[in-house]
Amino acid sequence: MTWDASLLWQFDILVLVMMVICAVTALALQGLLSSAIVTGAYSFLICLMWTHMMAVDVAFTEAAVGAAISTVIFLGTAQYINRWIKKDPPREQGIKQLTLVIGVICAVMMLSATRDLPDWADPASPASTHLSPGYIEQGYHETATPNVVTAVLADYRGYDTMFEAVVVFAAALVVMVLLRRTSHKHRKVLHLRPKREGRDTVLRGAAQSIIPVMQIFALYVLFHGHYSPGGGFQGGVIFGASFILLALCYNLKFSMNRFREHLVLWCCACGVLLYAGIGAACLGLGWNFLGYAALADLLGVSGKMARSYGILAVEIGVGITVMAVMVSLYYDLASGGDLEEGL
Amino acid sequence: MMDHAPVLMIVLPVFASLALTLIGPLGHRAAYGLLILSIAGSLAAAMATLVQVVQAGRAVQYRMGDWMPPMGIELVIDHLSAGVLVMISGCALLTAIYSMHTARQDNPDRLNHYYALFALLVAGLMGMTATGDVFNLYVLLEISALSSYGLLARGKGKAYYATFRYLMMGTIGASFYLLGVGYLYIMTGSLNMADLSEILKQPELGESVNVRIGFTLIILGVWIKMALFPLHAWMPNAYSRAGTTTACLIAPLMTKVSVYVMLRIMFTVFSADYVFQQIAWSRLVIYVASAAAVLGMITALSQRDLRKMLTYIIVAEIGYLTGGAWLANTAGYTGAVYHILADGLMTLCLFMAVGAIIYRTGVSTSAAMEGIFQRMPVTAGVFLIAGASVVGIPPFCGFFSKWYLLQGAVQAGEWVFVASLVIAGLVAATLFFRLLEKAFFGRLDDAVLETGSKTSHTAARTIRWNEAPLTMLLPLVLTGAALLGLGIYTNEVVRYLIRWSVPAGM
Amino acid sequence: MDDLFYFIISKYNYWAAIILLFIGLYGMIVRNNLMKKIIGMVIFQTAILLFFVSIGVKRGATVPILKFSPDKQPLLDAAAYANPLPHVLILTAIVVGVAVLGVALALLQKIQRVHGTIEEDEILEDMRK
Amino acid sequence: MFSPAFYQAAPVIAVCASLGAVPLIAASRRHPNLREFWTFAAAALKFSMVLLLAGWVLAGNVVEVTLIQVLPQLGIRFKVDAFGIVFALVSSFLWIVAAAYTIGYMRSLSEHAQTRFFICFALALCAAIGVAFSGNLLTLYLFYEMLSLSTYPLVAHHQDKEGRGGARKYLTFLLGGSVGLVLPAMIVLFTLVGNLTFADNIHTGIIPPGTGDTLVFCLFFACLFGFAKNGVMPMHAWLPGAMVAPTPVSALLHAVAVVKVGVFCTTRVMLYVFGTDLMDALNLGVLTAYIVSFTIVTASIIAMTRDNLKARLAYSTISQLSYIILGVALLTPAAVQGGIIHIVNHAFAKITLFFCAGAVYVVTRKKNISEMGGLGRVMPFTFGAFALASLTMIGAPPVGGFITKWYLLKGALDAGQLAIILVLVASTMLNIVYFAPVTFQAFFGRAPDETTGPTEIREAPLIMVVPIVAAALLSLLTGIFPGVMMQFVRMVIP
Repeated sequence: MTWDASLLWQFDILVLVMMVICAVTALALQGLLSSAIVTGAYSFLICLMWTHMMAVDVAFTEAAVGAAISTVIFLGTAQYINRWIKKDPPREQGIKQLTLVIGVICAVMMLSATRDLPDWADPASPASTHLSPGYIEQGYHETATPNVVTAVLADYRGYDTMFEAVVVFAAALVVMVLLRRTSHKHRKVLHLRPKREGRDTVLRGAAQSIIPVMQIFALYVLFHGHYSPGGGFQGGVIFGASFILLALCYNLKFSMNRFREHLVLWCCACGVLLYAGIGAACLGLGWNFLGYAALADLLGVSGKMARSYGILAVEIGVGITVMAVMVSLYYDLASGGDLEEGL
Repeated sequence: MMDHAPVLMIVLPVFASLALTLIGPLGHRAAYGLLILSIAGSLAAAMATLVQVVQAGRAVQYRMGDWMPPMGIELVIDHLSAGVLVMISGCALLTAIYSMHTARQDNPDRLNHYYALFALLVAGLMGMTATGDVFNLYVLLEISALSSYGLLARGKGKAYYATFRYLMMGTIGASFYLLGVGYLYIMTGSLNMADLSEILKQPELGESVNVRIGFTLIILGVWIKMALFPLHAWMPNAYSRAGTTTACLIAPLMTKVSVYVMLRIMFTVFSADYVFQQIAWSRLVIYVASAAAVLGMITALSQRDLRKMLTYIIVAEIGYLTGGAWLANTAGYTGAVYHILADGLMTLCLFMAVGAIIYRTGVSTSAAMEGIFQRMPVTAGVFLIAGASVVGIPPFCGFFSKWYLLQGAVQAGEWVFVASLVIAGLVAATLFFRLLEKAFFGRLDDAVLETGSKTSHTAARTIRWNEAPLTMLLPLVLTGAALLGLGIYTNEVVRYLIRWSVPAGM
Repeated sequence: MDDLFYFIISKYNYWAAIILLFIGLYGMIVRNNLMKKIIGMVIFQTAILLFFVSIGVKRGATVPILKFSPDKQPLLDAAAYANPLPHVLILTAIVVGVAVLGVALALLQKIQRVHGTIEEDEILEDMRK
Repeated sequence: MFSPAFYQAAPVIAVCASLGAVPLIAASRRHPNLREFWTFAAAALKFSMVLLLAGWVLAGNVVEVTLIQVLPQLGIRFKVDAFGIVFALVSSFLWIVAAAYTIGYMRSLSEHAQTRFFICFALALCAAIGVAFSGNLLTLYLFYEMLSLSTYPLVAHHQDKEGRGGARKYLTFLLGGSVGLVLPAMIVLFTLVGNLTFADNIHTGIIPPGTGDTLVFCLFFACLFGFAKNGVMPMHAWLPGAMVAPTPVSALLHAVAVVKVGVFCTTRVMLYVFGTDLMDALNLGVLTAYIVSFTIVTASIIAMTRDNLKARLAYSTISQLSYIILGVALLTPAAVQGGIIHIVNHAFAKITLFFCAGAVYVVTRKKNISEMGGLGRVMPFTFGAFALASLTMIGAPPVGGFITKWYLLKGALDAGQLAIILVLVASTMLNIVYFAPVTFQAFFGRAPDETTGPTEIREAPLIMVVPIVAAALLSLLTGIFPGVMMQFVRMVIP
């Protein structure tokens, strides 16, 4: 039993302890704004953890989605709710203790059961030996995509990914249907959102210089997903974040003039449509759904290159959808649905 | 096209929902037509698959992107899932036709977004039923869950909090499922159901405590999603506060599909002897199920609000289904699977009838039933049929599922379950009898009472005929007919569909 | 001693995941404030994701992006790369998570509008009225 | 004279005749005469079918048809044998009589919702014949439930408070018995035996040998009390309550169709599922005999205390029904024959009695016996028929009831049950005590108040008198020529 020091366990344990602390704090704090911030910190810590676990794509996504977007929509919501929570009422206490006890028991059981789990980072564990070698060894020959994660995501398990795009699309739709409902009486609305006169120029200048870079970087992440960490999600989220930044530094109207609501919704649908359309096209060409190899004769390339191009195309679709959905979520949640004024 | 039917029945609604979002304000007629068209297409595809499966006598497989499982994702449609798929798309189609008036009533604005979510929900449920991959099942579970949150939250003001609780419980359930999948993955390294069951046959995995934890987590998650008795608290408010169309769509299908998932996990991923020999819970689960059946019905009896009453009836029916599945014999399994189809239809029928009554009377308490036989005879008739089916009166399908369940319970010697089934049946009889009595006698206010005997001969009340519109009546009558048809052709259903899917080791 | 050390080293990830899981679950079920419930939900989900990613780690393996030898040949040694499959699943799960989060927050805003509070007990009182 | 294939179809036609009439009746609800015509047509068709089948069965054949296979080894199955024919003949014939009477009654009282009334009437008859011809327990159960449901609107016809109370009690007892007791028993039986087809003779039964005694006991009593229509105490309470229904309903359904269906089901199960051998071996027969004897006596005593005529008739029905079960339970050939033949005798007599009660009500709006003094002098036919019918109840010659009593006593002697003989004698005395005064009052008593003197009270309308007299004469004929029916009975048990 030798231990490979390449995994800095001291570092891991440090981060994990900090994560636990963050989690407890986020739940314990009385102020909702602060607990939202702490949750963001928690996300960043888990990004560190994942980077260190060689899961760069995941860390990338978590950084963009979990740390950035989640925090922003948390803060956006915090404008419309009571920011300070009151102590839990006494009647809850009994249930609290009961839940606590049950939870602790289950936790102890599961903790003790980890004894039989395969050792962490054990190359001989079934998970590492059963399927994944197949992906790593054949993936390049079959899809010409060095980034195995991208290959698996968009091709081997492309069906999952399509529905993943559908999930975010559905989320945007639900949020819109919920908040943008025309006929509701604004009873007991809290408007804690700041007035936007006299925005300081520093922010605007920063935005002006950062946003173009962000967008170019987003496109790079999207199109270079075959060879480097990244892909549809990450690119899409970053691109969407650029618009959110615009709205933050100027104001909601400013960014909505550049990216109107119905266009946003249209993009949400179009991205998924692109993805599913490609799948259906393959089906029309006599292959199975999402069998990109069908595109080979269409594009006049070999089967594996066709798959590579197919991956790129669906990644673009995912990118468009995710970008639009993030923007749409921000628009609706940060403005409380009236699209008057954002965070 | 024929061999692409498995995927078509899932993606057609997806395309429909996209189109519904894109075409924007083409008016509700277009949206309505588009929705019906897509779901009818998916029903046709499901029928085609069913025919394929029955003719071939084995499961139909469809490889996504031409990847060999377990590397890629595959759809596996066997006799069990084919039947459930037809049930889902059929119920969805009927609801879609039914929704013409009620959907517009509940959604003055954004009707086509509402319909888009409707289609997404159907797609999610179909996908859950058709898939052969445990993680893919999770994704589709979330799709159906998300769209159902959206649909349910379209209800009246109190619906928001109810939906929030549903969201919390639903997320817990789904996450438990996901964690369970994680445990299975770490122990086996696979996600494909067939592959998993192959690997799980190894004896050392059979003993492994972590596999057991995985199984427990998955089953627990599914139980939360299907609102088994102690975990059902989220359901009644969420369903009873929803709009009529939403209730008609979600109430019959969500819980039934969760039950289907439970059967899949129990008997396809794991095996009968793993579940019943190595996990020795059956007795306990059957007690829980019996409690669910009895308490659910009794709570239903104590409800004023019609929809809430029906929701508690669902809780009881879930008890029937769970008990049947855990009886560990063929009759019980047959009863459970047959009851998935039967109860789907019954619940749909009841919710549609109640929806029609509420649509006409505007009252949602049981007072709405008064004098229904005179005012809405057709609706009342169908309601009577559905009620008789729930009580278990031949020749409606409810009787036969109860027949199989009781037979299984007697064979397994589970007298508690027998008793609970009988008691639940009696309570249900009381419940529907009270409603139908109201419907038959109307209000007997004192003006009639004190002159009761004299007026009795000329008591012909002239209540005006006020039947529901045709688009609501047609699906209603069709469902009622389906209840009868399914009952009469029980033997065929059992012989051509259910017998094939009885797991080995029973 | 060395065994114990090795045992801790080879399991602490799972422990952290399970502890976080139950912290999140506790927040979801017990906290009275709906916002706190949502935060608990986020923690709960990320704990599961952490568990999944821990599955994919391999000692001495690097990120699952193929390296190329000078003559443009990819080096295809499975042991050299981390297991990509959990990463894919988690990508999906993260996005699902943010979708659910968005819906939950939207509901939260509506609840504030309708009931004027996001404390569970006050909402229940408001509904009883 | 017809091909056997025809006889295969005949029972189906007989059952579905009234079913087919339902849409026609519903369609012609605007034209009462047409509507009544359909009723009669269906009744005639049904009766002729049953008559043909009777001839065919008499020739020694048994018709067996399986319609649809709803479950493996279990289908909707018809079987026409002598036992079924006896009941089918009675009920299908009495439908015609009752239909005529009903029309008179409903029209002269201008009742509401007559169409619904006739529809449910037809459905109920369909169910009754279905029970008579059913070939296995499932079919029996199916039609039994159908009868319960289709008679509910009839009992609740008036849609007033007491109607609701009576109907509620009615359905509670019937559904409670069938869903709560018979259904589980049936399923246990199915798991024991593997099918539910009735045995071919009354001896063997279908219960496999070696079944636990306790289980058999439970099953048996589940069936005895589960078929609550048979009015065995304590499951009798619905019967008086259901008398709120219009008199034709009480007449046909609660004197003939419903209660007889209950008794028929009980005896069918006793004879063709458990079989006399098994009942003998476990002494189930004796036990049942004592249970029903208790019912007989108690019901008769209660009947004496009732002043409302229909209520008194109801309690007499309860006790008379138990005669039938008593006969079968004694298990000796003579007793069984007596029991079965009493189905016929009691049917004719009791329908006459109810018709008379209805006629009196139509003419005088009087329900209580104490008010009926002197009516016999103005309504001679009605009360003459009443007297004749009450003789049957009492069991005096020359009417049919005498035959019953004779066979029952003979059977009891064969069985050596002296207690039972005492019960029979006692109940006869009681019958005299509570039937004789009615007739006496009517003919010799004086009207309570002369204001509504006999002057303006006439005999009931013709369309009611004719059925009354017909039914009364029939009950006389069954007494004088018992052979007609007895030959069927002898085919059941020689």
